[in-house]
Formats: sequence, structure tokens, C-alpha cells
Amino acid sequence: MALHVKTTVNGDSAEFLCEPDETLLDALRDRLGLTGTKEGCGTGDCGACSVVLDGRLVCSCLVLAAEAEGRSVHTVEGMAKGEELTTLQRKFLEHAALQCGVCTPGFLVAAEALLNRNPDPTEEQVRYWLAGNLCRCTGYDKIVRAVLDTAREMREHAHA
Amino acid sequence: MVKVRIWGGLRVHTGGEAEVEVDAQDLRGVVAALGARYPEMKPALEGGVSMSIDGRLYTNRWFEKVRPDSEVVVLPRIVGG
Amino acid sequence: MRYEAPSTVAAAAALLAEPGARALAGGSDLLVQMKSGLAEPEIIVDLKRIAALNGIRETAEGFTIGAAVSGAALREAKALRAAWPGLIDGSKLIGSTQIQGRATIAGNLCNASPAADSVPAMAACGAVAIVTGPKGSRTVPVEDIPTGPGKTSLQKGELVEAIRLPKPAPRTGSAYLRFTPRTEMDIAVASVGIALTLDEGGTVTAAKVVLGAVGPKIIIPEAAARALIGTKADAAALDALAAACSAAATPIDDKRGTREFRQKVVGVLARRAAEKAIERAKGK
Amino acid sequence: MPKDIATRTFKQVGTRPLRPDGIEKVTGRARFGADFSLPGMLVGKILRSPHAHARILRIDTSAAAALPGVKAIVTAKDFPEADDGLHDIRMNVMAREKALYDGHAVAAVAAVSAAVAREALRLIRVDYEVLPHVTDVDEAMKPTAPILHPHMVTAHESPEAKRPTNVAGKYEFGHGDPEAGFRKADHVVARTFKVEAAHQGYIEPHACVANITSDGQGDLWCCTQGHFMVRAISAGLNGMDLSKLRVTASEIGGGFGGKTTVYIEPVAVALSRKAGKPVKIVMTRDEVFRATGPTHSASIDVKIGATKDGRITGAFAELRYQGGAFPGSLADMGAMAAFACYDLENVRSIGWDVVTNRPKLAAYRAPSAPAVCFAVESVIDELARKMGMDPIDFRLKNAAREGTLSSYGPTYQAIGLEATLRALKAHPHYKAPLKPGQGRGVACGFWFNFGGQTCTSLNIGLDGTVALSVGTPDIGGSRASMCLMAAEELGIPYDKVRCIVADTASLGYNDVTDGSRVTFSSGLATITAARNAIKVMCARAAAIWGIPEDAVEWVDGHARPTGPNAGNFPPLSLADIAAQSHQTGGPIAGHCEVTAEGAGVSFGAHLADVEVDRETGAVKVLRYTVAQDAGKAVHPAYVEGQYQGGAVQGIGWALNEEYVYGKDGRLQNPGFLDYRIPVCSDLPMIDTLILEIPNPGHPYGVRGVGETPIVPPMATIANAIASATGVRMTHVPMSPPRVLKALSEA
Repeated sequence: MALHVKTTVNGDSAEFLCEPDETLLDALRDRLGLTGTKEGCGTGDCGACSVVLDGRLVCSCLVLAAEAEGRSVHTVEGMAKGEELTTLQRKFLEHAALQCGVCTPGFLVAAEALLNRNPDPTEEQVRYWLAGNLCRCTGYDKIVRAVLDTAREMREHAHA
Repeated sequence: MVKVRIWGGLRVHTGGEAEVEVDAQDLRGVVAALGARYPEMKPALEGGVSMSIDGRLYTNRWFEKVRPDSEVVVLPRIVGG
Repeated sequence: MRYEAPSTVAAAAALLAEPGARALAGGSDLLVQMKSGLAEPEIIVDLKRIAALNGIRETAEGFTIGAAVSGAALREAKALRAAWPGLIDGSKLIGSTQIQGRATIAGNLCNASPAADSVPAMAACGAVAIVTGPKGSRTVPVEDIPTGPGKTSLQKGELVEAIRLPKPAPRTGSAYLRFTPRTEMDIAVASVGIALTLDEGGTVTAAKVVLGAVGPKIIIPEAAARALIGTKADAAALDALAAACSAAATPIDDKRGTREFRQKVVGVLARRAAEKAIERAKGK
Repeated sequence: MPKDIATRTFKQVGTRPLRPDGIEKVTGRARFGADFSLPGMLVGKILRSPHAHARILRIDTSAAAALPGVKAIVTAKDFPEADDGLHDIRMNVMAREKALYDGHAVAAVAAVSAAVAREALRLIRVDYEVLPHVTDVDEAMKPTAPILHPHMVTAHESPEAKRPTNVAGKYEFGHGDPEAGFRKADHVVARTFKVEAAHQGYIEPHACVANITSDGQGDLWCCTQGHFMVRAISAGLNGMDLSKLRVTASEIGGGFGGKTTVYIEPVAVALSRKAGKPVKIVMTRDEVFRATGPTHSASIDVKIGATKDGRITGAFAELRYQGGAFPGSLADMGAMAAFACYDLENVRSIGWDVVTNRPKLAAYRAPSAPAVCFAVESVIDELARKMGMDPIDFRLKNAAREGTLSSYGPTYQAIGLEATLRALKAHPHYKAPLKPGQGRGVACGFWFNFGGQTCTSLNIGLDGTVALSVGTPDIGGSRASMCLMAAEELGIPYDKVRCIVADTASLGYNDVTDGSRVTFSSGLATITAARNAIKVMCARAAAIWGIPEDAVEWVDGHARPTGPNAGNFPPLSLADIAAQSHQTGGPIAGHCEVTAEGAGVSFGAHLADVEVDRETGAVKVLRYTVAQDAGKAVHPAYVEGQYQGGAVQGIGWALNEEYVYGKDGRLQNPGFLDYRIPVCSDLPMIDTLILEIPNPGHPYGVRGVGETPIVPPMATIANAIASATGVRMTHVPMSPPRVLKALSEA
């Protein structure tokens, strides 16, 4: 029997009907049309479906849609404000930190969660935090540089 | 006439010869001449081959000219990923 | 199929007593099993809406960790981390940052994988599971919950409500190490959890050594603990520890590693984990 | 060579502007394969064989067909045999008499929901007669092995060998007499190597939406490296006219060769036509691993001899490659690539193409070369060590150069191997100190690269901006490179050009995005299209000025009168000419249809430092440097990205990635948990050295760069492990159990 779920997505209230075994990833993509969150494996091993659920970074493929009831979900679509990209999004472009770009939404959501927690991460901290996000194109080099450079610029702005 | 080097696998059809001389002015002519002389080689040639003229690789050009002193090599069709 | 999110432990236990019911804590195992068709539950009982299961309680006796507490929340619990760093070593290795946001040690225990990272760590630290069911509550050492791959000693309707750890004795150190081919995102090929206590002179007075991924369930070789107790964990003692662990291991060959490899490496890990635990016991 | 390549200064080519598809991709708006939907769309799912080798006795779909919500079912019967050259792919898309590997498709359904489709699959009853199977290449070559295809005989083999076999073909290359060469050698090293199969591991599973009407017309959206190829096969297998199927390539989430063929697209077309509704099929990760193309696995013998002063006198390699259930393991390419880096008097390589009960191979970045490079470069390294020679000096002494007769036949034109090796030797990394337990390895590698059929259209708007359509899916930033080349040629700013990947109805045929060909071929076609548009603009300027067309030249984005009789007119910019185009003869466009040839072979050399944990066999990569010739780096950031990404894929294969089959012939690790691609914390930064030795076959000197970077890493890592431990690894991946075993046996 379908469940009626009321939740908040990127600050806006949202509701949908879903099957009890439906994942949050499927609900985001198929019920709410938010296809920025990607499915790479469906088993929590690639991070392409990363979202923030009530402040915690999670794989939306391992969350039931029904669990979102009354909670708050943040996806890649919630990052830029209108025409204005976040520093992180801009740095990904400047550093050419994406090739095919399918892992990019997951990396952005995960890296943003890191920087919210730790504004001055070391390279090692960035690498371990992002170890759950697979990228097959870049070898990670430019992604790590983009995240470190974002942290640097955000710190400089914070001090300015 | 132009000398054509062929890869090892096809030499079973030329009696072991690694290089044969054919009368051809372009790559289509080379393939046609080889096929006419060695009918058993035809399926391989028609299945698609790459050709090299003086070190430059061609995969799809019938009308590329060959000269009597050209280095012509028949190769399996080059693929990529 | 139904999804239920009860608000009390009693209600959860009642639902779990129904046919085809499965508890959902972090979901990082259950949802994967559902996707692959390994699990086809008729009722999913989400434990995360039960307030009592969402916190870590510290008392004079120890710590009580609710079944719905995620790995990420566990790492943020400073007092627990200081008391039992070995437990955190284990729990933080369960999956990626994303998995840490969901996975629980109670779930890790009940999933009963021989390679579960938090289980040897918990067992070494002397953790017990608070099991609640239709007949009330009971306390079970964590090592007695899994009985084999995917199998537990829990009865129908029972759930692990919390994991309880004692307060460590002075000069106690704990550590957990595993071997994986990658630095992250892997299942342990072999693992060791150790907790040990030193006297003021640095002699080991108590030790518990627990091996993971080298048998159908965790292995607690008494000989390994004996190799340490009464010694200053010198090179000879550590060699004896490693040998005892390798001898106690009964691993299999599979896609993750060979029998021979696991046997060898579990000894290496034991030595390294013991060294780490001793450093911690000495307050380094 | 066009005279200006070596000396030409570029204004835009070689800069690093932001990619045109960037904002879409960082905001989640870019639409990848699984992101397309249509009203009324059904969900398609595929039933796959659980057996490695089984005769299909009967497929009963009646119960599934009766399930409410099921709208169409297809089996092999829906793809009738035809003499059209699509035999193998037809059989791979849907199993016919036999299922040939674990994961082989046997039936498919379209239903109103995923749940109904899954239930329908459960209701399809397939009666199998399970047959003996074989998944190992050496086992498959034995006379007693189970035979996959009863009519298969070895191609290019003497007539007496013509009996049923799993050996599809034999390929042989080389010149001189290796045995005579070995007799002249002071040192000879011979070894046998094994390389397990790897998967391309793109993060985006295959996905498509088909919308076909009963008269055989319609649309297909899919993630692919070549939508014209998808059209040809999907239309072919469904008996449709090519022009009635329009295929649109979505954004593609990685391919690396793995999306140069089709799996689900013809099935979606068949289901959609039968159901009379749009049908979407998205593979699960499990399906991707079990049913789509991994690489070959290989067993390779190498023997090389050299004199004590470091000159190679003889070289021999025998390659046994299995490429899954159909011929095409690319042993031929491997045998060609084996000794391509060296200038050799006596060389022979033999490649055996073998079939086994595994999924059909798909190309993976320089397909076939990494395995044989691992074997050959390991032996080269061992020889250098034996004679106490610096490994780069040994390679330099024997390196192929312009005029070298290559081991596979042709004589090389200008190539960049020596320059690459010298650059690596001069890099600070080569001299950096190492700690105990650490080691350093070097290896070089080769790939052919090619061009192929290409069609590009460049349209100039009234406002002087340019819409560029290419037919090669953009897999790693190629639209940015196309815009750069168009802007360079036309003399307008980069951001005045927008490049799109056009559908199959809007452009002439384009070969697949593969073979490192896009920046080369579509770049060449874009430059030519721009030049053709310039011709039109010069003619318009000439008409405006009333002077002959040949009295107008194009300089820096402007038409200028030139020559003694041209007159003195102020230059007209591209925008000026465009603004008047509706009065001067209509729209201005440039097109190019070409078979691009002359791609130019590519060489790279890699350098790695590793640390080996002698107690566990774990290998950590500490530092890594890639040097490679790019001809000309159009967008250097994306060239670096190709070097880094390719190197890391090679590192993954070197250390942990492998297909593991059980005794039952089933794949044991069809997921990212146990098929271990490198994660971020496994790696250091990847340093890059871009060399630019212009390719005479391209107007800007561009060479393909995408594939070569995956060739040297396995050998580089193996050589670094040997340097750290003294132990020579001969089995890839060099996973901890294998390394520890080798250490304990040493």
C-alpha cells in the first residue's frame, strides 16, 4: 500500500506517495523529479546518490523514502541560489574537477558536508571523507584540489 | 607494382610469404588484388582491415594512393576504447 | 509489505513478533539485502523513531548506546571515545562517511557478518547487548549474539535495544585493526579487536583478544590473551600473541582473500593492535 | 606537415576556459541516461541466465504475460537471424540456443512499474540444460575444454587445425629471427604472466528510453559513446530503416570503451514497439558487471635477450587472451602493441583469440595493451636490473624513433617516445630520495589512436555567435575543446561558440567516441567546417566590397582586402558579415564530412614510488608521475585529466581490480564493494608532464591522448614493487594475498 510522505527538500515542503520498500533516491528522482541525485550502484558503495538527511551525509539509496517523513533532505539542486553558484561548485568548474560529471552531484554534496564541519581540512582528511564517493574519470586529483581550494577561499572570505 | 607486407596470421594464405607484390594504385586496389590472388584471405579482408602507407594508418580510405615505392602494410582493424 | 515506525520499544517488539518482520536501524545491510532479493520482509520496523534508542547515556557504571545511534554520532561522543577508542576504531570503519551517517553498531551486530568491524571491537571492550522481547529484557555478551554467518541467537520478536559498555579500569587501552585491500570501502579480510589493562609497572594484567573474518563468527582465543597477561608485551610476548591468533583462526578461501593470507595477517594485525592498545593504556 | 604547426602561436587553443556544460553538471541539471522520462513510460527489465553455460530448452512466458500490468515480453524469437554482420551482437543481446555466460540476457519484459516488471521476470520459466563451462583462458585452449560454439574453427591457422575449438584466431607479427637474437644475447629473461579481467567501471549504468511506433519509427535516448552505432545495431536487430530511428545521446557518465557497443537499446526498441508505449531500461550495477563488457583476461609468455651493453637482440611474446563468449579478445591488438616501444632487429609476437563462458569483451581504454605492456615492461625492467643499467637509459638505448621499423609492420613517422622518457628522467621525481621499504618503477607504453568517420556542422547566427554541432558524444570535456578550436580558427572569443552533440537525424554519420579520436577527428572536422564558413564569409565580404573573392583574406576574425587590386576597405568582422547575411545570400554555415586519418601513434612513460608492507603484502602508491606526448594540448586541464584518470584506472587494475569467478562459473564480485576500484584515500596526487610533439596529420598537431595513460601503470607498479622488495610479480592484480605469497616464497 502506498504511503503518503511529507518532508522538506532543499528548504521547501514536499510530499509524495511511495511504496513501503521504495528508496529515498527513487522518490527524489521519480516522484519529485529531482534527477540531480544519481544512482551508480544502489548498494551504498559509490556515493553518487549522496544527500544530507537531517544534517547527516547519507546514501539516499540506503534510506527508505518513508523514513523522510518529517525530516529535511538536502540535494545538489539545493546548492546554488538562483544564478549564483556556491564557491564549491565554482571551484569544481575552475579546477576541471569533473570529466563525465555523473559522480559530481554526490561529490559536491559530500564535500559541502565536510566543509560545513571542517573549514580547514588536510588533503588526507578530504581524501578519507570522500572515500565513499567513487569517481572513475579524474583519478581524484583535481577533485581534491578543488575542495582544498574552496576551503582556502572560504576561510579567506570569512577572515576578510 | 607495390610491395605489401601482411601480418602473420594472413601468411597462412600466402604460403608463408610476409611480403607480396600486387598491381594497385590505391588501397582499394591493394585489397582487391590480394583477394583475387588469395581467395581464402577474402573474408579477413572484407571483415575490415587497417592499412598503413609509409607509416600512416588508414582504416576507411579506398582511394588513398599508393606508389611503387610506398611502404604498404595490411593490419588487423585497429580498435579503440 | 508494510513500513512501521513505532515510538516505543514494546511496540517494536510486538511488531517484530509478526511473521516476516525485520528491524530497520541504519538500513545499510537490510536495504542492500532487499535490493538483491536476499531479504523480502513483510514488515519493516524502523527503530529510529524510538526516542530511547537514539542516545548515548553515560552513568558511573558505563555507557549505554541506543540501537539507533549512527556511527557518526558515536564518533562525536567524546567521553566514550576517550574510554573505549578501540570501539570507535571498529565502528568508524563500517563503510564510508555516508554509511557512517546511518549504520549502527547494534545493526552491525545483528547482521551477524563474520567480518563486521564493530563486533570484535565491542567484544574486546566487554560490551553486552540489552535484548528486549515479548518476554522482557535480558543482557547478553555481544559475542553470543551472532551464531554464524547471518544467524543470531535472538528469538522471534526480540531486538537489541542497546549496547552497554563498562567503564574501563585505569590504564586500559583498546584498539581494533582490520586488513582491507583498499584504504576504505572494503569488508575486513581479517581483523582483531584488543582491550588490555596494565599495572603501574606496565605489566599486562588483563587482556581480551577477539578475531574477526577468520571464522564463521568471531573467535576469542584464550591463548592469545594468555600470551599477553603477565608480560610487558615485549617482542617475545607479541610474537606469541601473533602465533596464537594465527593458530586459532579458521578462515576460508573466498573472493576477499585466501585462507593462508588470512591466517598470516590476523597474527600481524594482533601484534599491531596490541601495540596500539598498549600505547593508549600508557596514555600516549 | 602543414608548415605552421610547429611554430604557430595559438590565441585560445592551449588555454583553460570553463567547460560549456559545466554549470548544468554542478547543479544536477545535466541529463544523463537514466534522467530521461516520457509520459506513459513503461519500465523494462531483463531476465538473465544464472548459468555460465546452458542450453535453453524452453522459455515459457505465459504466466508473466498474464500478470496484470505486463505490456510486452521479448525473447530471442523477436530478433530473427539475418545475414547482416550482426550475428554475434544479436546473440549477445538475447541468448538463442544457449546461454553463454552468467548474466546472459534470455528474456525481457515491459510493465507499468518496476515491481510488476520484477514480478514478471520471476514468472518467466526457463528450462536449462546446464553444460560444462570454462572461464580460464589456458583451460579453454585445452583440447578437452567444453566447446562454446560447435562450428568455430581457428581463423588464420593451417587447415589441419580446423576442428571445433575455443580458439577463434591466431595473429602473428614481427620480423627477423628472435631465436638467432637470443643466441647473440648475454642476458635472456623469460617469464610467464597472468592478467585478470578488469571492468571499465563507469559510474553510470547503461540506460535508455525507446519510443517506437508500430510502423517502425521513433526515438531512442541513451547514454552511449556512439549514438550512430546504437542506431545501426538497434535498427538492424529490429528490422527498421536506419533513418526512421533517431538516436539522441544523453550526457554520458563515463564509458572508457564500455559504451562502444549495445546491450539494452535494441531490447528497449523491441519492447516499446510491441507495447505501443515508451519503455525505459536502466541496468543495475549487478547487471553492469555480469553482462557488459569487461576486458580480456590474459596469459602471456615473454622472452627478451640483450647484450651486456644494453642492446636488445631478440624479443618474443605469446599472448593468450580470452574475450568472453564471442571472438574478439583483441589478442591481435595486444600482439601488435607488445613491442611497439622498441627498435628491434628480431621480434615476434603471437596472439591467440580465445572464447570462454564470460561476458563479451568490450573495449577498455587502449584495449589489449595494458596486459601485454605489463608483461613486456616487467621483463625489460628485470633485464635492466640484471645488467645494472638505469631502466630509463636501457629503454632509451632501444627506443623506437622516427624511421624505426615497428614490430607490427609500419615504419614510424615522427614519434615522441624518446622525448617522453627524457622528460621523465629529468623530472625531480626521478631523483627524489626513497626510504627503506620503498621502491621506484618506470614503464613506457604505446597506443595506436585512430580517426574515423566524422561529420560536423557549424552555423553562424545573425548576431555573430556560432552554434557548432558534432556527432561524437562528449565523454570528458570535448565540447570545450571543440569550442576552443572553432574560436581559434574563426578568430572570435571562446564564449561566442556553443557546441552541442547532435542527434542522428541532424548530422551525417559519426563513428563512436573511442580510439582517442574525438579531439583529433571532430577537432579536425570542426576546424575544416570553420574554414569552410570562412570561405563563405570572405565571399560575402568580397560581394559587399565588389572585389574578387580571392582578394579577401581572413585575419583575426575579420575579412580584409588583400593584394594589389583589392582596394582599401575597412575590415569586416565576423559579426558584421553575419549581421548582413540575410541580405547577402542567406545563412552562413560551414560543414565537414570526412574520414579522418593520420591520428598518429602515442607514447607515454610513467614513474611510481610505492611502499610495500612486507607483513601484509599491501602496496601503497606514494607518488606518481605521467609523461605523455599530446601533440598539442587543446585544453590542457582536460589533457591532464585524461592522464590522471587513465593512470588511476591502471593503478586500480594493478593492485586490486579483477573479475573473480567461482567454480560454478558465476561472477563472485558483481558490485563496487568487491570489485575494488581505487577510492580517493588510496591515492596520491598524480603529477603530469604534457609533451607537445606536433602530429603532422592534424592542422593543430593534435594527437589522441585518452587511451595511452592506462597502458604503463601495471608494469610501473610491478617494477616499483620489484625495486622495493626484490620480488618480481607476475600476476595482476598484485593484490595483497598475491604479494604476500610472492614475498614468502622469495
